[in-house]
Amino acid sequence: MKKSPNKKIGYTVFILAMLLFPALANPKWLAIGSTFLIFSVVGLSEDIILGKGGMFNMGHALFFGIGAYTAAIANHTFGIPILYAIPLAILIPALCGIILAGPIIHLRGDYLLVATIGFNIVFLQLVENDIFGITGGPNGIFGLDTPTFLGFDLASPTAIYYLGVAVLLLTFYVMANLDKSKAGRALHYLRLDDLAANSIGINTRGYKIFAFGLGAGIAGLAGVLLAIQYSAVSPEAFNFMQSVLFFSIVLVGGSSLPGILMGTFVMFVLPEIFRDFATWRYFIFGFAMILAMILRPEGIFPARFGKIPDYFKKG
Amino acid sequence: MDIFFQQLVNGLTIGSIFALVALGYTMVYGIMKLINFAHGDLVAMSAFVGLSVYDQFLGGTTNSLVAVLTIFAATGVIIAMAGIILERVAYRPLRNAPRLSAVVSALGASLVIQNGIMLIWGPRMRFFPADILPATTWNIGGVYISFIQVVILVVSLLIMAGLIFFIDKTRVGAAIRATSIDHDASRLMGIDVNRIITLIFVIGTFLGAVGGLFIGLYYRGINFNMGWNYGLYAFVAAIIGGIGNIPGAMVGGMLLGIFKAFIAGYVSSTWADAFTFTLLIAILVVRPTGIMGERVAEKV
Amino acid sequence: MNKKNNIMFEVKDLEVSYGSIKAIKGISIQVAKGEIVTILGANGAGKTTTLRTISRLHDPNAGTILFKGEDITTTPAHKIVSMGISHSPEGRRIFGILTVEENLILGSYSQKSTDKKTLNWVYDLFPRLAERKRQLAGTLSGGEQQMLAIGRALMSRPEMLLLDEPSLGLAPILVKAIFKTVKEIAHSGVTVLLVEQNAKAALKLADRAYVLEVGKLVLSGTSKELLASEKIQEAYLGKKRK
Amino acid sequence: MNKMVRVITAFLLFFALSGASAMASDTIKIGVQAPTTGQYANEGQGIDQGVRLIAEQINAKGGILGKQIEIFTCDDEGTAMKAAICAKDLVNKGVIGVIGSYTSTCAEAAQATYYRAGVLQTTDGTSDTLTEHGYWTFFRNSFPNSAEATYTANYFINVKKYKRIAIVTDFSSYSTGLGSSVEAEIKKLGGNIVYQGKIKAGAQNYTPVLTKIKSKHPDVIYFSGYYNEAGLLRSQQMQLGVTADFYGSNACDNPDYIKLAGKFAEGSYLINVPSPELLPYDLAINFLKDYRAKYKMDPPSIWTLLNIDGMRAFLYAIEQTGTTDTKKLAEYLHTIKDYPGITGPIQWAPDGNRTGSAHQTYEYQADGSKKIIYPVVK
Repeated sequence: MKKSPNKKIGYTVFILAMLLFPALANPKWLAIGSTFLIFSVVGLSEDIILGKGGMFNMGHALFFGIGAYTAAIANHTFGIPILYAIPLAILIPALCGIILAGPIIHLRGDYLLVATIGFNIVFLQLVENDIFGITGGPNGIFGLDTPTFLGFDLASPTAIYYLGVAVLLLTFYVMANLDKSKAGRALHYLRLDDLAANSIGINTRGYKIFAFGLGAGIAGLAGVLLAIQYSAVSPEAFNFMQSVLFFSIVLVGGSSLPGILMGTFVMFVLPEIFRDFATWRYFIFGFAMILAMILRPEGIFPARFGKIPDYFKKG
Repeated sequence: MDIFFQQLVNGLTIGSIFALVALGYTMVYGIMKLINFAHGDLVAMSAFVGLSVYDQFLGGTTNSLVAVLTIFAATGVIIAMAGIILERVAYRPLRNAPRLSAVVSALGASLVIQNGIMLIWGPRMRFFPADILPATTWNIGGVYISFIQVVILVVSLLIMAGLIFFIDKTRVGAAIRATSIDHDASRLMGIDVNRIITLIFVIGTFLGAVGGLFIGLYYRGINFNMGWNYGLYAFVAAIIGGIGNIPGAMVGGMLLGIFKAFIAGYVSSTWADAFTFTLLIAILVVRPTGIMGERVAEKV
Repeated sequence: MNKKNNIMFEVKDLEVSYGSIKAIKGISIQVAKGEIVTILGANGAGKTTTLRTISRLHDPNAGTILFKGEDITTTPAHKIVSMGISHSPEGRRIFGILTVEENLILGSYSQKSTDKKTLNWVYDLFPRLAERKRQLAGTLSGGEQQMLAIGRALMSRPEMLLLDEPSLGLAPILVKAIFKTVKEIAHSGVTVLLVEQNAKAALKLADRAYVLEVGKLVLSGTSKELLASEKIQEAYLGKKRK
Repeated sequence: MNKMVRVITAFLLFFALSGASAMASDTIKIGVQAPTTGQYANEGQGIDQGVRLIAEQINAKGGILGKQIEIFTCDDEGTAMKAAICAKDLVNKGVIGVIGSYTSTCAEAAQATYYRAGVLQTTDGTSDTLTEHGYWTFFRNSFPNSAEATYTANYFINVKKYKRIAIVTDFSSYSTGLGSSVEAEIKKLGGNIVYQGKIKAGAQNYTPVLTKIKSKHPDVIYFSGYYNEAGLLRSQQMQLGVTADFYGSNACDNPDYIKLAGKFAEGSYLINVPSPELLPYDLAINFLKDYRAKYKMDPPSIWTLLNIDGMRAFLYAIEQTGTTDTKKLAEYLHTIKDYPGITGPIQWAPDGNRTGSAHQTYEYQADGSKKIIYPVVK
């Protein structure tokens, strides 16, 4: 990806704004800002599967949840400090992504969508039934240890915010490298035309599973942040509706870095801003989703690598 | 053994409702390749509309065939109109957009309808009066079958038989099948594809409305957010039967109802959802196009 | 151009684009009643787009389409067939999971009911279809599917038939048979506008021809003239320059 | 200009605008954390309305310590994550005490935040886990599940002498918590449990579970869960010809239960602390009268009144100590004895549990009213 000077300025201003934000915001908005960062990371990881890989994954909260629960269980049941649990909370979701994607990856669009919804629902029931007595059942796990790092309380609102910034930047970095890598190009081709990609010798199945694994791992990392932010995990934070949210973030925003950030802003922060409208909020929000898709069917900031002819995108 | 048959009756009753709702999904998918996520919410809405029709115009009328028919007719018309509006507003403008945009639009429409129900009828559970239909229950060798269960089964089967006849044996039915295979080729035959799509939404939402009213009459308590639940299960039923496949949706609905009843009855109610969705995934892995095969044209 | 005074169908200055790509850059075509006219050109020349635009599956950017003196440029696609233009599309586009007869009956959807006489006429033209009328169309062989596509288009009793690449992917013997039937159809009074890559066969069949290259008309004339033209021989008939 | 820059400007504007709203003012701020929308909207709105009624009455008399009471309501929608956000939101608004939430799950999800901020919390949540943390900010205004479980088990085994007991719960923390406590207590007394299973709240169709239960021939079905499911279970139970007695736990106590169960409500039972209309105290009678006058309806259930009692105790402590320092208020609250509440005398154990128990068993009558059948009123 070539960066125009404008784009460079854009990213610099954005990163500066992100860094300065805690100075401006009151605690409530700082908390929302942190969740915004976490959801952006999840949105980006969903983009690897849905946007870049072209696989209709509507169960992404599953991997987010596995990451959060891994960290929570490691801390709560086994007494491992949350920060040390991070590698596990990336590896386990990534493995789950690879194992679960294996048998369903050949499914066409909507069938894959339904299968991933299915995984999400099965996961939720496992957690709600307190499987192995470690998930805390319907309540979830409360009162996780607050991690400290070099003497800083990482669960303080400002610390969790900057932790979010760090993870978001890390994810940016991973995504930028992915775009340049062989895997990124392979994903690009196979999304354009699966059969053609296969016939020119791209191992489509392997790369699709890779995309699931990578996306799941990043989502797992974001899950740890959520667990730290709330000092708690709870089943309904990872239910199917949450997967719908991540799915919509990618599509409303568009499959690009600014797109995902915009998508997260529109799908998560705006409803928080209009919280006071309580009962009307989601009614209007639904209309906004329809309108957004009619006006910008490819998202607010669509992907811009290469021109994709229209006839590729249907079906 | 009576327990077995009781579970069968339970399963067939809820299965009929799943089947009615699944037909709406499968028909819309067949024609537009779109998962109409708002369908379940229209089903929920029909229960509320039906209740309002009863309260406003028929208050106190009980056990009357006329009253019941009025509820079904009025609700059917209102919900079918809502279906037409849904298609015009949320789906038609996206007909040529990428597939996933329409999915998001459908999710948005679902939010609109669900919260619209809440704004109009409130967030509390509402109740169908118990005496719209006779509360008769028969005990056949230890198997309890209520009047409403018989009504649900018989009416559902009649409606589905009628639908199959319409689709398979009439000119318009053939046009519907043709449109679900190939829009452009259908246009070349002189078929007004927009009109067929509108017709599909009318039929699909009408069937959903019948399902929604059955939910209200059978379970009596209705909630603004109950549509998702029925929608999801009905959609699973449509997938099991092979999406786009009309008899498949019916069989899928019935099978899902019976499967859920037997799982809850013989295995574990605690794990019912996990079993259901594991079964769904297993079916997809083994037979990616559902057990009866999909009726959707391959991409050309 | 003996029938020129009797123009039935006319395309004037047609321009069509897909997104930002211009597929047709201003072409004009005339067809007289009873004629067989063919449009020749390589892959991507815009032949199919021209036919699809006539059937209104595509919107033109500019230009007019006249049929029997009536402007049909903005007529919706599903009304074109009842005006007398029927289109057997590229790739046949038969309804694979419907039976052969159901396909044919759909061909007469624009009529209020299916005319038995027309059905028998189509079965006479293509006896193979009669043998297989209860079979699912998807199970037919390529040649049979092509017959079905043409037969289906005839079911609406069209005055003009648009034929898109009927020879595509067929064995030479089948191509011959199909073209023979097309001639028969034309003799029965149906005007034919044929799009073909198989220039030799098409020119033998047609009265006149147009040649398209990347969206532009480069040549037109009677079949005889074109068959004799060196350019055509070189580009489309595979003959080396001497 | 780059699009990115425009996006950022928009971000900053939004945050800046929403930032500067929290200002110090001279009121006593009380938060309400309740599910005013969603599945339990009915109960959540009851709590909110009740709290606002009390605040209005006190403000009309000149407030407390010369200050007016200001109420902030946050809708937790009955979900734990929303509750966590609500907790932060209310703390940021500067409340000194929070009334709510209705469900144990939401109360628990918010608990740690209130504790860290030193904000008092009073909830009707009955889950035993609520008091396990020993937060000094926490005051339960209802009686814990363990108390109800002991009562229920004793009543089933020693009074009714049931031989075959079926226990049904849903997936919520309240329901599974109470269900397993009852199960443990029954086993302790040597009772025989023939079935236990979970139903999914909101699923409506419970006939498969009930048919399974039928095959176990229980003489009693106990459901620890919420009123909607209880009503459906009861009516489907009767339609299936299952003749066992039906008992609902405290959260089944809601008029909607009767509407759903219809004519089958008659003869079913409920175990709970007294319902509003059965409270003998003048305070209760007056409160109900005022509530009716203002809102033209009855409070949805006893839970509204229990929460109101929590609020009244908080205000009483402020009045008595003359301070809004929550640490001092908490200390004072732990010392009060037999403070006259709407729902009976109030005192708190050091862990925040309301001590005592007032559980009773009711039988629904044909007219939808409830009759106390145990303990026998003298």
